[in-house]
Amino acid sequence: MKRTLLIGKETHDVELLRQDGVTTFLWDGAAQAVDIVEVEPGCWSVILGGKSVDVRLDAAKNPDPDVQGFRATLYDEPYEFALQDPRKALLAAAGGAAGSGGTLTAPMPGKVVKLLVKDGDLVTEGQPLLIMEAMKMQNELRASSAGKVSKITVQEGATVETGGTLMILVAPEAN
Amino acid sequence: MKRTLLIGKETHDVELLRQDGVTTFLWDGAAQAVDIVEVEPGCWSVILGGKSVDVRLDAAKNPDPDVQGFRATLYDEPYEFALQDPRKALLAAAGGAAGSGGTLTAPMPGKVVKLLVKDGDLVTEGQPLLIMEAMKMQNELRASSAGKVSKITVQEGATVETGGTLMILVAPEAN
Amino acid sequence: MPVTKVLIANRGEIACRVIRTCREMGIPTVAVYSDVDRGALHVRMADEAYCIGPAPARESYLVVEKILNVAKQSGADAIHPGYGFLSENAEAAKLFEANGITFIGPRPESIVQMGSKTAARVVAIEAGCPVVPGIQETMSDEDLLLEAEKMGFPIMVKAAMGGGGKGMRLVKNAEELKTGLPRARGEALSSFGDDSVYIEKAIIQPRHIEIQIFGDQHGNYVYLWERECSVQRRHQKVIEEAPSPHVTPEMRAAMGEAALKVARAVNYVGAGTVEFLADADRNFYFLEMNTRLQVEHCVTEWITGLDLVKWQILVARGEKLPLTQSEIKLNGWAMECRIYAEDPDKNFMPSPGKISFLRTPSGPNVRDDSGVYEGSEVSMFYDPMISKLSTWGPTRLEAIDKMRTALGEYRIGGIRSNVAFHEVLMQHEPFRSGSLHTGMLDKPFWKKKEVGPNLKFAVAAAMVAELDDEERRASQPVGSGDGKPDAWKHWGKFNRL
Amino acid sequence: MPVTKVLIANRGEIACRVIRTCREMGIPTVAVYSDVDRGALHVRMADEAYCIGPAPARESYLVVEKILNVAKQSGADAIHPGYGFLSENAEAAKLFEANGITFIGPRPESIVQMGSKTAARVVAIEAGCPVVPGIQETMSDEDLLLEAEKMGFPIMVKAAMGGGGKGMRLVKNAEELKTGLPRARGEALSSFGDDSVYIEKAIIQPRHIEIQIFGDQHGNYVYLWERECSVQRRHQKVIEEAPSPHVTPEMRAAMGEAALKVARAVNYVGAGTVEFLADADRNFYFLEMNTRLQVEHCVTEWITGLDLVKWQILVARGEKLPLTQSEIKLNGWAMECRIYAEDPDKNFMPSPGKISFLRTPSGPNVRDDSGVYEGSEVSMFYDPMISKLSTWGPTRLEAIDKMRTALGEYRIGGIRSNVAFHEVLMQHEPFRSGSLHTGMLDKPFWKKKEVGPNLKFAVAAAMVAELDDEERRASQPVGSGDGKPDAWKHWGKFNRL
Repeated sequence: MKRTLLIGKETHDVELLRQDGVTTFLWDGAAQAVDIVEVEPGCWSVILGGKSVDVRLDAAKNPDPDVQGFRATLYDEPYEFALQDPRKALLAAAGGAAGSGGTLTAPMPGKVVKLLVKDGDLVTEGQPLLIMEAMKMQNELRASSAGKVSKITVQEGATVETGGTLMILVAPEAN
Repeated sequence: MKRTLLIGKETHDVELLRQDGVTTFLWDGAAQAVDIVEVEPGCWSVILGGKSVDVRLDAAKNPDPDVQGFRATLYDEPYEFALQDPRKALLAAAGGAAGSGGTLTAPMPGKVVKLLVKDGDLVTEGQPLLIMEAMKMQNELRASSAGKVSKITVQEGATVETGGTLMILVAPEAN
Repeated sequence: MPVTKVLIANRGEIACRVIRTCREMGIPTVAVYSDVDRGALHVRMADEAYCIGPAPARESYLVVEKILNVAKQSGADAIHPGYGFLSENAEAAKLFEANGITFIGPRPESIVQMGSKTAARVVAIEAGCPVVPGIQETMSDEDLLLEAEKMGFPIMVKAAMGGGGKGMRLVKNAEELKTGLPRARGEALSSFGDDSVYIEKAIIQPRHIEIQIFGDQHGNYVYLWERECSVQRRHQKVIEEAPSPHVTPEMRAAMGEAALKVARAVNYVGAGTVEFLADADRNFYFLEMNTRLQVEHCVTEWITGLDLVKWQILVARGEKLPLTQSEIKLNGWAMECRIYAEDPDKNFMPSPGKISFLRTPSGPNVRDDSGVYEGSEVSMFYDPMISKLSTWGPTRLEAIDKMRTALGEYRIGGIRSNVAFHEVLMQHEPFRSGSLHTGMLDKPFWKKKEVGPNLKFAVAAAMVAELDDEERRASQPVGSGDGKPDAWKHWGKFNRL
Repeated sequence: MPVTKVLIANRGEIACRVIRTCREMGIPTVAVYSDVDRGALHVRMADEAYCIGPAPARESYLVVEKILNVAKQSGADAIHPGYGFLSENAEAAKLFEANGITFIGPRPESIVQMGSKTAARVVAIEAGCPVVPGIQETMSDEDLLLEAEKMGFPIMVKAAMGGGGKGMRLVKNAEELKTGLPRARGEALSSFGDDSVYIEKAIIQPRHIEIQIFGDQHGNYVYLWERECSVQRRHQKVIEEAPSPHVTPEMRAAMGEAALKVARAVNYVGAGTVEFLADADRNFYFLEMNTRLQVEHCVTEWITGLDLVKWQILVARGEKLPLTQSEIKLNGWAMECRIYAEDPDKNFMPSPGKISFLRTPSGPNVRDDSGVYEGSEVSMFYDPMISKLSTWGPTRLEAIDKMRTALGEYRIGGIRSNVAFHEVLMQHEPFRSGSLHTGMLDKPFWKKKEVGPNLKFAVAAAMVAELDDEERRASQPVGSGDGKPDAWKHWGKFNRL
């Protein structure tokens, strides 16, 4: 099955053909023989042109439900790759992309130690918004751009998970 | 659920009761609190009376299909334990046990290098019957008791799996 | 005093480390654990294990009475505190001893004398050991500001009862001091239960070099050479090595003797570390004394061939130090990388979670001191250090290249770790040349490796193969399988038809 | 000669071992593999990997032309043969050199001179090195019988081209010799492609002690002390250590000098081992010379702090030996246990199969040289050794107790291993006291540990919990799960309703 590969802003057409014990990988139309074996659950040993590469795949959440995301780990460094069924890509292109709001989310699980702003405050880029504690280290979370605090969704002392919403900022123009 | 534990020739009635977060193990009617957690797939950490024991369970084939066999590994040594549903045990006791014949089976995968006897030969206990090679070592397989070779089921050069039948011996009386 | 059954009042890698030596010596071990640590490696490794309460350390690992009760219940006659937690708690040590239980550590009085950094400075000055210019006592924010102005910026703010870099920060001007003090006090309070801080003149591009010392109950002392721990981030040691590339034989002897002066001044018994700052001219200044085993003791073990935990137990038993100063070897070079559950791509934020995959390096001259296993949880409640990887080589560069190789074999899945960061560091020229200072990581140099075309190709092929396999399986009716259980295919949950 | 890319003409742990040193030295590596080894660890670790044919070694790892072709194809300019396979094949070494590829091993002439054990005896005798009384040449079964009668039983039958104990047997009388000769020839043929055997007078309760030597291309020689390998089963080494508890400093120097006499006599270059038998009176007799790296080189690495694979590469490059005799250290004591896939409960029969679970020990002074991983297959086609576990201690007993502790952490599932057997050995009094001889394992002393009531109780509880969980899951409708995939429950297949 043909798929579209997304690596950052790159896209490539890819397809794996298995025939008569030979596996061929098509990359934007160019064919190359690969020898590919799942050696451990989620761990693939790939030999191509003699090079031996060990790839570990972890599923990664992709904001687009039609895109299959994987976090590939190469020598203990993760890289995000995503694959898309090209038919779905066409459909997706027809719709509009929702703009992402200024939501401050928790970068790790931890405890909210102190809120440094309150609802309605105007904040400048880089201004500290709240202090989180995890593993005995206190970390300041700062505003990524100027804006207005539209809603604070946590209280001091609250325990939050990774990705949990902490507060919502709106652009000053939206005021 | 109550079960019967078989360890070699020992049998015990055992049952695990989980109630209100407390786990109690019944062993021949005597109750003891245990803290038991599956820490890795098939690996259980058991704490009883303060002692911490790591148990790894591998399913083991039991000749009786009504008996659930496990090979428990304690500090890298395997021990065979089996559990039986007591209702089934009653049924089984009503039937007759089949006598096991003098079948010589392969103790490991390997190649039959040489047959040292032929159909109809009378053999004495400990007499070498054939030579198998595995991993470059040649091993003699010997008769566990005196008897007559009733059927040889492999040829020289054949590759066999663990447990594969090599030859069948009958008791001399059966002659 | 007998040491026939040891309770380890700690968790993680150091608890496992102590268990290993006890097992080697034939001494049974008792673990304690908080609710979230029920499945932790130290619980599984120990002969006995007892729960001591909820996850927060102050409700479990820091509750002296609970530890004492477990010791009594299990019949342990000695307690090894590891590092952190109760290791420098003189009251705990006193209580254990009062109950007839040997505390494997220094006498409580020594802990007290060295426990307050300001008091320790006074001891060092009186013992004739050089110290960094600074104040001798804790004070209010206002007084600290006045003293700082007198001393001149930059200055260091430090927790009086602290250690391990927590609550410590470099402050370049009065404004920073004002905003930094409350935060430093907050961290000090939450980490050490005491919000006292003090200030010292900051040394420019200092090197952190420390001396491992040992004393016994018979007045004998030795120093087991130095360790350099200058590679730090946020005042936390990241890489340690022994010996130090900065130290000459003369400086080594001078530092060793200075360290023993401090140890003798407090009648020190057991393993201790005297920390110094050194400048480019090889002047060195007493910083503090850690009255416990250090995280980085492994590198000293590599170059001396000694087991420091074993020595701690021998000394606690009342035996004499096994060797005299002239019998102690300095053989080759050792490196240690602290493997943290943290995300180099997100400014090294902690990355707790379940370790879904773990392969640790081995082979010649590689040592991994781990507190985790595949399937275990890195909890947000404790330190994010999951392992210490150490290597040895005849020379410094050989130890570094061995470390680079070992890091390349390390695989940790499910959470992020700093393994790849360490790999980059091992190839960082200032590090390789030995030009270390405590601020060397302040300017970020970490950059993810580029994925070349071949690697992209390989990853893409693996991804496509994985999805093709999944879809093939999903399109087969349930139970029609090839006898191969789908069980181990942990991707199943991502099937989308 | 340049060594800029190394092809490793081997598999298993030794291939991984060589890859590690190459990586440390920054040298890219090329693996070769047979069909069944596609997923083997060495294939995954190497930078490049090429298939060289079907599983049987004589159709893959032993086919010189295939190896040569891969070297040419990949641009490798050096070949490391490991041990076994082509490591002592002079023709292969010649062919590689003729094609401009450096053979990381001795000159082909040295291999030839030492390759026939009978010829090697002559060299040793002429060089002034003591030898075991025996015949100097191979002969027919009839002539061997006559010679044996003259020499007097017991005698040893050995493969002329052999090594590693294969084809070797102790024979107590003429009858045993008659029945044993065909089998010895058969094994010799299948292992070494040559059925020549010879006989030697058997030494009673001999100790196997060997000297590690090194030579360079400039005529320099050193010996890296001895190893004792007396703990054997079926003439296969099971445990090795360095130094030997039997060897005094005088004996060490005498053996070292005797070994160098043999090395010099054949202008030896690279790593080699001169094996001796020693009797209770510390007489020693030349046995053979192994013209390659030995399995047990790790224990020498522990006590000298040297990397023997690195030295091999340096010497192959034409460099001088890095150290002179007086610079070589002998530091502490090292033990090595060979971890085999074999079943101690079935007379140590090989136990090939899939390794379903694997946890290897680590911590201070523990080294595991493994060629496998969790999920890999131990094939029936090759040697059943899956790993070498080695430990170090300042003294012999400390190294033994460290080994006991490390073995206690080793977990291998899916196949049987001899880990528990080694654990028993580490507590076996004759072993601990150092009273070793090559027949010490002939009388079986291995006995499985008894399972006490507490352990029985714990195992039973785990089993019941496992079955209860399974039945609970089985009784739930499919898809009603708690979000936790059943995937990882590898017991699922044993569900019975």
